[in-house]
Parts: sequence; structure tokens; C-alpha cells
Amino acid sequence: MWHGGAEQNVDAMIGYAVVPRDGVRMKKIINDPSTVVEESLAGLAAAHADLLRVEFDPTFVVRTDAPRPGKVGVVSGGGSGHEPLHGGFVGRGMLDAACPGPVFTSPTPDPILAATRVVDGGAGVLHIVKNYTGDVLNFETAAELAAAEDISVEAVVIDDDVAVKDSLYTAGRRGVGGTVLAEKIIGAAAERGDDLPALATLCRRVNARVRSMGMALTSCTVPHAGKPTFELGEQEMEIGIGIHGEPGRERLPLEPADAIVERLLGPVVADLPFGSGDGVLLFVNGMGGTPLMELYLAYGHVEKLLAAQGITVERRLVGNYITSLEMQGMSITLLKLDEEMVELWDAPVHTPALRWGV
Amino acid sequence: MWHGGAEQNVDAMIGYAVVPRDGVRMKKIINDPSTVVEESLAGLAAAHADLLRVEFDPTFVVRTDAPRPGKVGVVSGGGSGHEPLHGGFVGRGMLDAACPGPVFTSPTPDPILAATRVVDGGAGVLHIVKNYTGDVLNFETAAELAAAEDISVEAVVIDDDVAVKDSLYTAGRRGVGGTVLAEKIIGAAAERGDDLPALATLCRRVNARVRSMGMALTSCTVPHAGKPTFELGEQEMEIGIGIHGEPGRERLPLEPADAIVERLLGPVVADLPFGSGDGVLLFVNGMGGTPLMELYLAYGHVEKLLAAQGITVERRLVGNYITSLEMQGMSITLLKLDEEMVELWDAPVHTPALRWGV
Amino acid sequence: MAVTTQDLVTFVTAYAEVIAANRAYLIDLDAAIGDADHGENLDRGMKAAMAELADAPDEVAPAEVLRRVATALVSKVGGAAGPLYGTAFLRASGALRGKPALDAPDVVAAIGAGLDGVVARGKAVAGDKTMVDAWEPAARAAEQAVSAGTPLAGALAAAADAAEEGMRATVPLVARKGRASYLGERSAGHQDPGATSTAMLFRAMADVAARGTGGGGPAEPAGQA
Amino acid sequence: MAVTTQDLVTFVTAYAEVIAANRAYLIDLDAAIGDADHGENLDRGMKAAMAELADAPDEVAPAEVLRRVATALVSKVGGAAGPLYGTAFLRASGALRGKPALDAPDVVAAIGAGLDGVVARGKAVAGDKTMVDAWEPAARAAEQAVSAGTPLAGALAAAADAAEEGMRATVPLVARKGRASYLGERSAGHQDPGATSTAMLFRAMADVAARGTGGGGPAEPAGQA
Ligand SMILES: Nc1ncnc2c1ncn2[C@@H]1O[C@H](COP(=O)(O)OP(=O)(O)O)[C@@H](O)[C@H]1O
Ligand SMILES: Nc1ncnc2c1ncn2[C@@H]1O[C@H](COP(=O)(O)OP(=O)(O)O)[C@@H](O)[C@H]1O
Ligand SMILES: [Mg+2]
Ligand SMILES: [Mg+2]
Ligand SMILES: [Mg+2]
Ligand SMILES: [Mg+2]
Repeated sequence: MWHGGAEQNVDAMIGYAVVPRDGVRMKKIINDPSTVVEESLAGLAAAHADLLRVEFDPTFVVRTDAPRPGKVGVVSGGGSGHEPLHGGFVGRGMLDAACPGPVFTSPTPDPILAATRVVDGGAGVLHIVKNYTGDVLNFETAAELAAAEDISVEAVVIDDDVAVKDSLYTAGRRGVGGTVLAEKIIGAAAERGDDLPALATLCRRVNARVRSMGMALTSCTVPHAGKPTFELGEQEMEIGIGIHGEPGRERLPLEPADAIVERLLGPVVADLPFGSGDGVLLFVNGMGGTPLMELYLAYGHVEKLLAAQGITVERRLVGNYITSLEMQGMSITLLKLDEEMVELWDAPVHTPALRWGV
Repeated sequence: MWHGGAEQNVDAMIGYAVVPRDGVRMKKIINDPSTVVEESLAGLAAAHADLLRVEFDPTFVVRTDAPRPGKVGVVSGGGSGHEPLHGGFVGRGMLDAACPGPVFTSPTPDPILAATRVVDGGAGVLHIVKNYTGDVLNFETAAELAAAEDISVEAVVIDDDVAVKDSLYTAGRRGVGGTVLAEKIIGAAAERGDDLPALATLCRRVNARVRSMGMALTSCTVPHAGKPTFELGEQEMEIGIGIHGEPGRERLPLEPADAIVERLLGPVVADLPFGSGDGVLLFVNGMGGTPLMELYLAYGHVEKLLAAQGITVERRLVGNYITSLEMQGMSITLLKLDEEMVELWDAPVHTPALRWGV
Repeated sequence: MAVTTQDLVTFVTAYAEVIAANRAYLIDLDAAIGDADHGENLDRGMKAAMAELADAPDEVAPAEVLRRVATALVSKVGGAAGPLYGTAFLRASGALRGKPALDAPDVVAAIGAGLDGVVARGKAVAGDKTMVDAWEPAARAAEQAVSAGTPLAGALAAAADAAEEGMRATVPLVARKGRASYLGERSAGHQDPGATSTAMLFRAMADVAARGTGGGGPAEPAGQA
Repeated sequence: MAVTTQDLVTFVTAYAEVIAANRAYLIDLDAAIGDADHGENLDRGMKAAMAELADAPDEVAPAEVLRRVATALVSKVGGAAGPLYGTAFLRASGALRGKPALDAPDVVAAIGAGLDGVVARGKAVAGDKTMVDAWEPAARAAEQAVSAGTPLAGALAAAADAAEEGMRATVPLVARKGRASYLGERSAGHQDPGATSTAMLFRAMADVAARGTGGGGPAEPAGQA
């Protein structure tokens, strides 16, 4: 019923994840699937030693100046493969620490707990958690363990993906592009001195006002799997994908950019709903392998469609910020802004991936 | 001898570049190959109206505050498909204008001349030109035409690609990653008030001290061609590519990241040569479709190799900054720094793609 | 015919081997309706569990064996399966606390506690297309068999059969929990990876029980070519 | 048998048609040793040239036809080919300034001026694997034929043959100029796209000359199915 069985020699299996036995390599600049996350983090640390350092046992990324006494620590994390999220957002005015798990696998409680301890400056720690069963469960356990050490922890779950039909009886919606915006805004609020309950409330408010939807032109290859997660025909695309290379809600024939944009934007706008008079932050995100030429082209069309509905783009972000490895594709995120959010978005930030005002 | 011939009806050919007749689409978020550059630029302009505007007849990107009286205008350009280069580098402290041609085709003299006129604040204009026959010839013509209008123009040609064997009798080396560094450094020097001869001298000095080499894991698809420029096997890579999707010097079996990095870094270091005691800017660049996870992994290995040779990485840039459409691959650029270059690199810059200090 | 610490180690070892052998298969199942990591995650976790057990002194209690496995799974697997299997082993360990060796009702209690742990953490019910669809029938079958006086080996064989049946029954289901739920109707037609790894867990248990009685060195595989 | 403005328009039109028909072919040639744009660029340029000629009054001089084509190519083609062909047409136009109609030596002079323009801008010599490898033998053949008293149609046919031979001779060459030079030895074994489009230029010229004498409406294609 399943392939192989107990009679196979386990030794022959060890190292399977290393260079596949037949010498087949992937189209990736990596050495070994079993060390890709750590090697990449080592590079991040080497490149941005002024901002952050990386601990490896357990693995987390943390600001060089943590803990900051009196400041709430802001921690996020999740599987790797979404770079620059989350490690690339560690630094002044954004995350105090990030916990990267293996590729597409949420971290275990150990690194989350360790990061939580390191960034606690006495004012408690906020966990920003993307809504995936694994992330939620592991952050939950870490928070319980931290509480047992008298660290105040609040967790806010981000679930902005309108591609997933929500229901009381399901795992709910995924956390996707809205996470980047929440991390920036909450990071700025923490930097200005907001306390833990205020930050949690603000983060829930951001989550309540942000919606996203994504699509893929190609699949991606998880390093330890060694082959594309799904097969997509030359003339096909997936609509309603998340950020883990999982297939989406629908497979459709390829379409022009304008039609793709409309497929994504329609459900996003309708869901909140966004409406005439709203000021929004528009985030056009690439899935990792989509060049800026295409993202700006899409951005232009989204802005026009929004303008036609009386929705004003007050702030924007265009680029590959929350990704699925080398997947080609994009997502559109809209956040309904208020004055406070604009101010916090504009506040100085200095991280490997986002920087302004510094 | 060639396919088809004059007897074919030209009308049937018109629109070939639009949606291919059999309805075949590319894995790109675009509407129409014949308008992709303009549509993308419209999105860039919409997203960054605070920094730049785009003119369309002829096509160029220009700072909103141009011309700045007394400041030398810095203009670059070349074929499109290398985004964010050059349009994404227009703004404070970098380029005053960029002239994007069609995909991988250098612009004609018209937009270069128009941009040169618009940014001339009386102190003349510096053209930063990548060394390709087309770019050089078209910028040359534009400079002659500008001179006829009494605009002082100096042109500096960037040719940093060590993959190309240099010789008096050939087209010479290509301009690649070093262009990004030159544009940043020269932009900062222009902003502080350097005059045209000083800028040209400095730019030549940067060019003399910068070396690059690139590789591809995949080809890319030029929109109007509709299919990949070259076919690369599942287990192959191209070493010594440029930024136009052209094949490289050698086709080799895929290798681990460390081996790839060594293949690129060796010739770069040997060429200048860089040596013990040198302080460098290390630029690890993605070709458009390579995720940050891989680029940081490579960065880490480069830094280690340099350290072992006594070369210190004093500044760095990691990301997809000079690209070949959606190509997966990377390039490594080293610039031998001096104090002035460090200061100019650190100077404030505010463009769509590079921002700090502002 | 008491189950000893050594039997539990043998079982855990057998499970680690099955998971290693089926790593790619579980990745493939997860690729179809999830994110292609289930086999990789469990394999990493069970290797860590084996490392935890390698330096276990012979005199540790059965509960300690399961506690060590739980710790390894919680701290090395991550994702959804890490906390779920980790909690299952932790609760099973708790149910066996203080017992130097186990009888059939102890094993049934441990299995039941494991299921309760999965449900407590994951909030899935039968029919949601998760590992619960294999756990629940397995726990029920073991309990009924032991209540009816079936010897442990037979009860565990019944549990493994039930788990495999539950696993197969996930194929037509539309997922309501876990990552597969994001696919909506498209999740139907695929076997749940977690239910599959759970069926493997019960089959490993049954195989070890079938091989022989407690005590002594590594059990010899029985009835193999 | 003078060449008129109308003949030149017919020739430019024929060339635009050949380029349109061979757009994909020229892209493919350029993909192999360049950047896959030569066909696209020339097609865009020749369409622009046709637009420039569309509103040309009948009484413009031959030099003006070529000047308009040059302007269109310079301002619409870009890349290497734009300035090179643009300069060629501009210099050819210069060679014909003031002439209401052309005789065979005028045509030879214009071709020679065109070649000089390409060489002046591009600095390539024969054997560098560029369009010069087609231009140069074509110009030489035309000149020799006309000097030997061959009528224009025959001279241009010889030029076209020579250009095509030069084009084919680029195949084994290692490029020393243009984008193909970056490939080093790997550029050998491929036909140069620019030499190919130049051969097409001379074939279009010869075809138009063969079709008939000056004046009158669009020439009828001769000897076709
Ligand atoms: N809420 C839940 N309750 C029980 N089991 C669940 C739940 N969510 C997911 N699972 C199980 O976990 C399996 C997936 O595990 P794994 O792939 O390791 O984690 P992830 O989904 O985080 O990548 C699913 O096949 C399913 O059986
Ligand atoms: N220096 C040169 N002199 C003459 N012809 C050249 C030179 N450089 C390039 N060419 C010609 O230009 C052709 C390429 O044109 P095209 O593809 O339009 O430009 P680009 O190389 O800029 O993409 C080559 O095939 C070659 O014949
Ligand atoms: Mg996972
Ligand atoms: Mg070109
Ligand atoms: Mg999974
Ligand atoms: Mg070309």
C-alpha cells in the first residue's frame, strides 16, 4: 500500500536528502538541501552584521541590540523559502527576531522560545503568526513555555488570504502578504513605545483590514523534495495559491496580465469590502521568480482599476517580499489605511529588505 | 536559403509580435510583447510619482526635479529587461534620467538626446554607457547631437565582465554588474557638486577597479521572441553569461553553490587582480528569477573565500539589481574601494530600487 | 506477555525505518495537497528520536521512552505534524507513568491518550481528512479487541487494519483541517499524508508485537523472505 | 534605364516585406549567438521606414527616400543594427544628393558609401562575422560588374549572390565584433544575423531591378507561381 517498507535498510536512506544518489541536481544555487537554510542564514548574517546576528542552536535571527529595555519585542517566524520574510525584516523599526524553520516547515517551539527570551526587554513579546496549523501550534507551545518563565506573550494570527473560503469548521484562511505590512506597522509601533496590549490590538486591526490573493505561473521545487511540487502545463496557471508551493483553488489557461490582475483584485476588493473613498496601501508582491518588469506592469493596472472604483493608493510596495522559493507568480494585497497606519508605515525602518528614513 | 521570402504577404506578418496567432502565451505577467516596456514604465511612474516621471515620446524616465541648476545630469540607459536597472535607479543621489529601449535593444539616439536636454542644468551631462556595440553607437550619436545644441556631454563606457576575453580587435568586454555601482557612486558625486570632468574621471576610475562574472541556471524568454533564447538541459548551466539572455562562454553540468561561486570569483579576483589588504564592495546579483535564499547562501561563501585571501568586504549589495528578465542565475561583482568611493556609496540615495540615508 | 521498554524501543526503531523508507512517498502525498514536507519532517524527527534513545540506559521506564520520542518530535519536526505527534507521544507517555512494563489495557490506554492529544491540539474530527481519520478507528479497534479478550498482538493487528482502512477512506474526502483544506474541493481524490504516517505507526506497532514477546535483544523480523 | 524615386520606394517596400517575412528567422539566428532581437528590431524599423515613405510626395528626390529610411532606422531600430543600417542609408543618400534619377555608377557609389558608413561606425573588417562580411563582397561585385559594363540588373544580381556567399561564409567564423564576440569560439557554426539581413537587402535590390525599368506603379513580381 505504501512504497518500500520496514525491510529496507535505514542506513541506505540516511543522506537521501543530500545530493540525490543518482547525481541529479536542482536548478538552484545551493550545496545541499539539508543545510540550505543554515547556509543562507549564515550569508544573511555576514551581509548584515550591523543589523542582526543569527543563532544556530536553536536557529533564529535577532537584532544586534536586543533586548531593548522597556520595548516590546516583536517576533515572527515560519517555514523558510519565503525570503526576505521573515529574517530580512529583522532590524530597527520592524522585527526584533525571526524564527525560520526548514523550508516550508514551521519552526519548533524551541527557537521561538529562545528568540522570545532574547528579545524580551521586560515589556513582553508579541508573536506575529501566519495562520497555518503548524505555525499556530508551535507558536502556541512556545508561548506557553514563555509564560511559564514569566514572559508576557501575546500572539496575533494573520489570515488575509481571500482565496481560501473561510469557515468555522476549517483551518481558516492563510496568512500571506498582509504579514509583511503587519510586521512593518507593528514594528514601528513597538519602536515608538506602544505596550503589549496596544500592539496586539493594533495588529488585529491591521489584520482585520488587510486582504490578499495570489497566483502562480510556475511551481517551485522544495530542496528536500527535489522536484516541482506540482506540474503546471506550459499554457496553464494556478489561481488562489498560498506561499508554500501548494496548488491553488483553480487551474486555468494563461491569460494576459490585465485579466490576471482582475482575477486577483476582484475577490480582494469584494471581501473586506474596499470601497469608494478608501485610502489603501497596495502591495504587489512577486512569488520569488517574477521580475520587476512584470510586477510594475501589474501595479499600473491595479492602480487604474482601484482609481476607477474611487479607491486611492496612498502607499505602495512593489517587489518580491513574501515568496515561494523560485516560483513565478504574484499576489496582490490591499490594506485599508487610517492615519495612524500611514504614520507607522512611514516611520523609519532599517532591515535588510526594507529601509527608509534611516 | 532563408525561410519565407518576399512573396509572403506582409499584412499577415503585422501583429506577429502581439499575441501569437495560435494563442500560445508565455509564462509572464504581460499583456502584449509590443507594449510590455511602456506598460511596465507606466506602472513604475504610478508607483514612484514622488521620485520620477516617465515620458513616452520618446521614452525616458526622469527625476521629477530635473533639471537641477548647476548640477551635472547623470544619464544611463540600454535595453529593457534588466530591471531595476536603469529606471529603478532614477532619483535623488543616483541617475537623473534613464533611457530604456525595447527588451534587450539599446535605445535610439532620440530618447537619449531628449533625456540629456531635460536633465542639463547648465553643468553638462554624463552618459554612463554599458559596453555593447548598440549602446555605444546610439549614445555616441546622441552625444554628437547634444553637442550640436551646446550641451556638454561626456560618456564613460563600463566594461567589467571578465568572462569576455578582451582584445584590441574585438568588441571588448560587456558592461554588467559594475554599472550599478558606478551609477550609485557617480550619482552621489554629482549630487555633492562634482563637475563634469571630475565625474568622468571618477567613473573611469570606478570602471578600472570593478570586475564581474555571471552564470545562468535557466535561459530567459524575450517577449517578442516568444520562446527561450537558448535551451539548457535540466542538468546544465551556462558560465560566463551577460545580461541579454545570450549563451555564455561554457556550458557545464550543474554544480553545488560553492563550486559555482568559485568558478565566478576566481576569474574576477585574478583579473584586476584583487589581493590581500584590499577592501572591496561585494555585489552578489540575481539574474531576475533567483530568490534571496540562494543569493545570501552564495554571498556567505564568497565572503569566506575573500577573507581567506585577505580581502575585506567593506560594503555589500545582495539582490536582483541587474537582470535578464526571469532568468535564474547570478553574478558576482567586486569593486576595489577607496575612501572616497566608500563615502559616495554611503551617501544618501532615494530611488525605487536603492534607498538609504533618506 | 508484558510489553517492555525494549519492545517500545524496537517499535520506535521500526517506525523510524518505515518513515525513512517512505520519506519520498510521504513527500509526494504531501506535494499533492500540501507543501511536500511531511516525509522530510517526520524522517528528521524519527532520526532525532532514535538519537535520543541511543543513550537511554536499559533501566528507563516505558513512559520515559515515549517521553523522549515526544521531546524529539516536538523539537525537531515542526509544521503541523510535529506538535500533533509530539503531543500524542507525550500524552501516551503520561498514561504509562510509573509502569515498569505494560499489559494490553495499558497499551490501549496509551493509544487512547495519544489520540486525545492529537484531537486536543488539532481540533480535527473524523472526516476532516487528517491523521485523526487513521488514529480514531485504530484506537477504537484496539480497545474493542482488548475488551473482547483478544491478545495484544491481535488487537494491534486489528488497530493497524483499521488505521489503514481509515487512511484509504481519506481519499475521497474534502479536507477541512490542515493545509489541504486550502484546496477546497481539489483536495478530494488524494490520500492524506498524516493519515498515512499514522497507519504506518500502527502497522509498525502490530509488526513488532507479532514478532515476539517482550525482553531480549532486537526482535527478529518474522515471516520475511 | 535610370533608377527613379519610385524604384527606390519599390525596393524599400520589398525589403520591408522580406524582413517582415523573416522576422522570426532573424530572431532565431540572433538567439543562437546574440540576444534574439535582430528580426524584431529591423521589422520595427522597416515598418517605420514605410510609414515615413507613405506620405512622401511623388516629386521627392532619390536621396530623400534614402534619407527618410535612414531617419526611421536610426530613430526606431536601436541596438547595433539601427545605427549601422541607419548610417549606411544616410551615407548612400549623401552620395546621391542632387540627382533626380540614378544610373548604374550612381547605384554603385551609393552602395559603396553605405558600406563605408557601416565600417566607419562599426569598425569591423571582413572576417569579423558581421554584416560587413555581406556588404563588402556585394559592394565589390556591384562595382566590378558595372565597371565591366554589365547592366544594373545584372550587377545587382551579382552583388546579391556575393552578399549571400559572404553571409554563408560567416558560419564557420569566430566573431570579433558585436554581441556574438562574447561567445568566443562558441560563435563558430552559426550564421551571422546582420550578414543575413544584409544579404536580404541586396537580394531585394536585385529582385526589384530584375522586375523592370524605372517609373510606374508597384512592380509585378516576375516569374513566380
Ligand atoms: N488540525 C489537525 N488535526 C489533525 N491532524 C492534522 C491537522 N492539521 C494537519 N494535520 C495532519 O498533518 C499532516 C501534515 O503534516 P506536515 O506536512 O508535516 O505539516 P504541514 O502541513 O505544516 O506542512 C496532514 O496530512 C494531516 O494529517
Ligand atoms: N561593429 C560592428 N560592425 C558591423 N556590424 C556589426 C557590428 N556589431 C554588430 N554588427 C551586426 O549587427 C548584428 C546584430 O544586430 P542586432 O541584433 O539588431 O543588435 P544587437 O547586437 O545590439 O542586439 C550582428 O549580427 C552583426 O552583423
Ligand atoms: Mg510544512
Ligand atoms: Mg539587442
Ligand atoms: Mg506539509
Ligand atoms: Mg541582437
